[in-house]
Amino acid sequence: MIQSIIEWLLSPESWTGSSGIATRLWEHLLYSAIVVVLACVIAIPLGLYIGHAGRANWAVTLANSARAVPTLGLLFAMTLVVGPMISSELAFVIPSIAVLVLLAIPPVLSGAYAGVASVDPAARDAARGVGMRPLQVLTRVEVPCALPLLLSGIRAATLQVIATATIAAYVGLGGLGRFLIDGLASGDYVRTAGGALLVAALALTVDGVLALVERYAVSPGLTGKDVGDTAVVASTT
Amino acid sequence: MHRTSRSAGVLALATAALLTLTACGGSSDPLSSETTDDSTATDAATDGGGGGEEIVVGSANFSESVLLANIYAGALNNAGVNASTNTGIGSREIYLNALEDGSIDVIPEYTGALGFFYDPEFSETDPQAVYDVIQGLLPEDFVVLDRAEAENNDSVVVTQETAEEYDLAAIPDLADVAGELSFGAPPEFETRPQGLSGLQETYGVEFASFRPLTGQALVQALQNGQIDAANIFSTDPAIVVNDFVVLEDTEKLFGSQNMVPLVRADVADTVRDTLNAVSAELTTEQVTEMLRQTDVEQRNPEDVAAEFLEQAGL
Amino acid sequence: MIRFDRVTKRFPDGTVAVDELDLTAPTGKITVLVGPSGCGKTTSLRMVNRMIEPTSGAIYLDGTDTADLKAAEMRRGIGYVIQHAGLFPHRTIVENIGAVPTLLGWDKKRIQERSMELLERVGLDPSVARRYPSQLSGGQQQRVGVARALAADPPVMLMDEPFSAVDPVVREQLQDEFLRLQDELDKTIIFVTHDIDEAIKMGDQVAVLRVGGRLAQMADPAYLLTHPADDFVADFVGRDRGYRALSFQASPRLPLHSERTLLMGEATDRTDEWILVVDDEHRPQGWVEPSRLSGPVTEADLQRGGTVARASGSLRAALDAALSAPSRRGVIVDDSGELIGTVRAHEVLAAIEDADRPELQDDDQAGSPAPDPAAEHTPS
Amino acid sequence: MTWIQDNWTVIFPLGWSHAVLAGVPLVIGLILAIPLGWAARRWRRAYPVIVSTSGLLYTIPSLALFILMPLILGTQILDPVNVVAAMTVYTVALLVRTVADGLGSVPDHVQQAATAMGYGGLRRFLVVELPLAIPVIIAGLRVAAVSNVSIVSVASLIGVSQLGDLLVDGFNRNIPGELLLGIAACLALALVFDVVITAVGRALTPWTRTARA
Repeated sequence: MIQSIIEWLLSPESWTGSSGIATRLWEHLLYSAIVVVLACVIAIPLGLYIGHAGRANWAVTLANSARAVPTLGLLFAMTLVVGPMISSELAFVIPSIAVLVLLAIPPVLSGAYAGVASVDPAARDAARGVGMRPLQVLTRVEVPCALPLLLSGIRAATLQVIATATIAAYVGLGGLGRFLIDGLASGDYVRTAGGALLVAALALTVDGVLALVERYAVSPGLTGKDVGDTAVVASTT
Repeated sequence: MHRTSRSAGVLALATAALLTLTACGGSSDPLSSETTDDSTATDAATDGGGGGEEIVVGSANFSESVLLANIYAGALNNAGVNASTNTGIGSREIYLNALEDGSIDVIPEYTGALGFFYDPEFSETDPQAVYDVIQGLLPEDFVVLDRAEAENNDSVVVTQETAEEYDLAAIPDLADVAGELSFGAPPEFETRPQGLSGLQETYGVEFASFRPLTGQALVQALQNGQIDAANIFSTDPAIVVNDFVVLEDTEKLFGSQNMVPLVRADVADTVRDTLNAVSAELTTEQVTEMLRQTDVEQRNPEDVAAEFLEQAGL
Repeated sequence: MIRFDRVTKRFPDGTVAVDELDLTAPTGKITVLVGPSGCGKTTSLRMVNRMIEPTSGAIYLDGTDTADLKAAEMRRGIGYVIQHAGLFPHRTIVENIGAVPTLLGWDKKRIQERSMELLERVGLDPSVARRYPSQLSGGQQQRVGVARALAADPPVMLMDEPFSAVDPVVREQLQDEFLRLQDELDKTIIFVTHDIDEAIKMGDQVAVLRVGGRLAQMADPAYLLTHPADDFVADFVGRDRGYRALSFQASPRLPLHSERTLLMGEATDRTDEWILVVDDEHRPQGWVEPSRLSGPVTEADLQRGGTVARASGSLRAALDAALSAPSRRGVIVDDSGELIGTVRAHEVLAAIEDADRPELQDDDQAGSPAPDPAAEHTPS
Repeated sequence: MTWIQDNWTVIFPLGWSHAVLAGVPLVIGLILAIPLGWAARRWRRAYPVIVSTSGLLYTIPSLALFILMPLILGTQILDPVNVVAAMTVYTVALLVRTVADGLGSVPDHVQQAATAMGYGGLRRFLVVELPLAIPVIIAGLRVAAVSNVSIVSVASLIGVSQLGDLLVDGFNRNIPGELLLGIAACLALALVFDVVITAVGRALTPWTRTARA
């Protein structure tokens, strides 16, 4: 079994072609990137606003309880409802992307919210006191200080999206999930296991890259010596 | 850095092993009770009764298979054999494994499909010949009972508009135009011998792209034009409802697909008489009508099966 | 000069934090706002740089109504120091100090030079420049906070309990250093504290506020201690105020007695009396009891319990020197620390009795709003 | 919607299976996570290793884990044990970090006081540290419960029956009512789990209530 998986992973034929690993990997990465970017575009401003203004906390609660909605059900519902409205190839992509965005919003939102809310009130007060305008307070003090929590929220969301995008293959999305779903349908466990390994490897790689980004983006003044605290799981959010 | 990652790996393995062990041991109790509860619950609709080993009837993940499983189980229960269903298991590749390992005892099958499954070179098309040949192909512990007259074949369908646009009536008509068309089917169609490769070898039909889809997504995609042709079962009421055109399988690529109960040899004697009686009653028209009731009228497959059995006196 | 003109702040929930406050903080002086929690002192301070907008009334900054200024730009011209320093945790110490100059668009080199200059000015080692706030102690952070407020050399500073989050020893150091700094800088400062001792120490004038944001009394510290306007102020100023008021009364010419001294390392034959030990420059080192001495005086023999008062210091210091000395003879030194003589407690008390108490001002009736001494003294 | 009227009672047997498949792993996962979390606190170097390993387990797609479990465990492919084992892996992955952080949240002075009073290692852990870590652990358990209820529905794709069947069947037969019922039942179940866990947590930590009152 393990040997066949390695053979499958190493064989050039599995990598090439429109349903080869290279294409699937690229699709997976592309979809995940689109999803995370969309989720960030929606959730970061919202989270920053909620954390900054200390208002509309219910939105965070709402987003968090939305995590209980079964992804599979949401995926099916979205496909049945949204699918017929779109006549192009996008009909396979948009419902899945939409569901994954919904999935990615809660961690990013709570990350952004908790990040801003955790900014030392004295620092925020001082920022106004030295004469920063509201936008300057946000961009020069609140966002940089919120960065550790915000980025860990984004990392958690990214991991979740990469892992969950596989299920979307059931409703026709491309990506590495195809190996799982198609492997399952045709009883080809080698493809399934190989696909799972690829997904995990992709998740780890992306997480590693994000960890590097975090290291460069976050001021050492905030991380201090707590280097061990950089690996983040969804549970923190 | 190096050392940390290696020890992390070792620890991951150890953790996984530990989990695995405890998960097995620790959970056996609640689960066995869960299984019983589940099956009695599914039985509740049919008048379960009779003693002996419980027979589990499995099904694939499409409506007709679920319906047939309910008919089989209902008939067995009516005949005093304790039977339950485990429906929606998945594709043939999966449920045959389940039959093999004893998770299920009976599964509704199709003659030609079994032939193709066990012999990629399988070439019989005549219903009786197919039935006869597969007897010899099956693994030792599997037995097929009598085949029904009812048949549900794989089919290639297109929308009315596509049929008109390209002047399509039979699969060979696709040969020249398939290069411009996309094709949708359940994922396993891509690798099955009578799937994409069969279409190409038998008819020289090679589609521009393949889109793996199941269930409603497949029907919807064809309807909305995201795919141009689809592999849908010939008994699927969606064909009638949506006015799809079934392209004639002139070369009998999909062979004969009579409905047939595939059972484990160890339960064959218990279920033979009852299920043979069911197969004797099943016609394609009846199955199509029952599927219309479950999929279009959204009736419960259990109820539809019970009605059929009552009418048939089973 | 900062002038509050009938300033009221009513919060949305109906509580009145500041009620019709009239108050002037004179140029170049430290005006302390002190009072129990809920007296509106911080609210009053924060209304100056419009961190909080007044509900009614106006605050004038050198004659200009602050409501007419753009809040953010105005704040850049007002130094602001708060309790927990409020340093930006993601910026280095120099970047923190350079915050306002950066906002003002100074060029980088100038910001850098100015920041380093201030770092030294507030008593920090230049090596901390590249560190982050979390790597500094509370006291150090507070110094950075002061440096940041001074960076653009604003004429006005607002200080909100700047030293209350550090331990007493460090607090005293910071207070002393800040007073020294203020001597050079002559900023116009409003200083908020809940600690009456700090108020008395730091303030050129002290405004005592009562709960509900009403001014109870405004006076210079000595006057406040000797003439509390009412029970509330008296109670707030607290016990020992008679004794503490002595801090503000310079010693008159006290009858000094010459003291027999012993140099370090010398031996003596006398056995009965305490002897003062001095160093080569005649600076007092401590007392010794000759009966316990078995040879030349060493460090270990010294009894260091007594305090030392300057001749130019306060009566309080002189009295304390007398009370704390084991010989009961208070050691008095000149400004360079050289011994000039000793004084006895009863002699200090006699001097106190002869001295004048600060005079009661005519219009200062208990319970009525305090007059504005600053308005009389400072032409604006 | 007539489908719901005619068939809504199916949610009970399916919901019960769902609850078992999601709930049993919570219990096993917690039992496993406590010693692991303790180890992560006890040995400083173990913390990053344990935490990143559990993070790594969480990146395995649920579907893949379900499919591959029979190969790892040697179980039958339709055996619910596969799902329970896979869900246990996720639960542990989520809870180890929570337990470690929860134990870390116990104030130093409390631990020192306990040690000074003569509580030994294991006893101190069971009597002092673990109870004080309960609020944090409960919070983690709530996240794990919600996540489990959602993930378990995927098991329908491998033929293990629970509320996810309603999703798959509703989708395949185009019965929006059935799909909706499945989603609603999952949400309701998640809510039940949340309420139960919160109640248990509250019962176990009476001191937090008096503190708040």
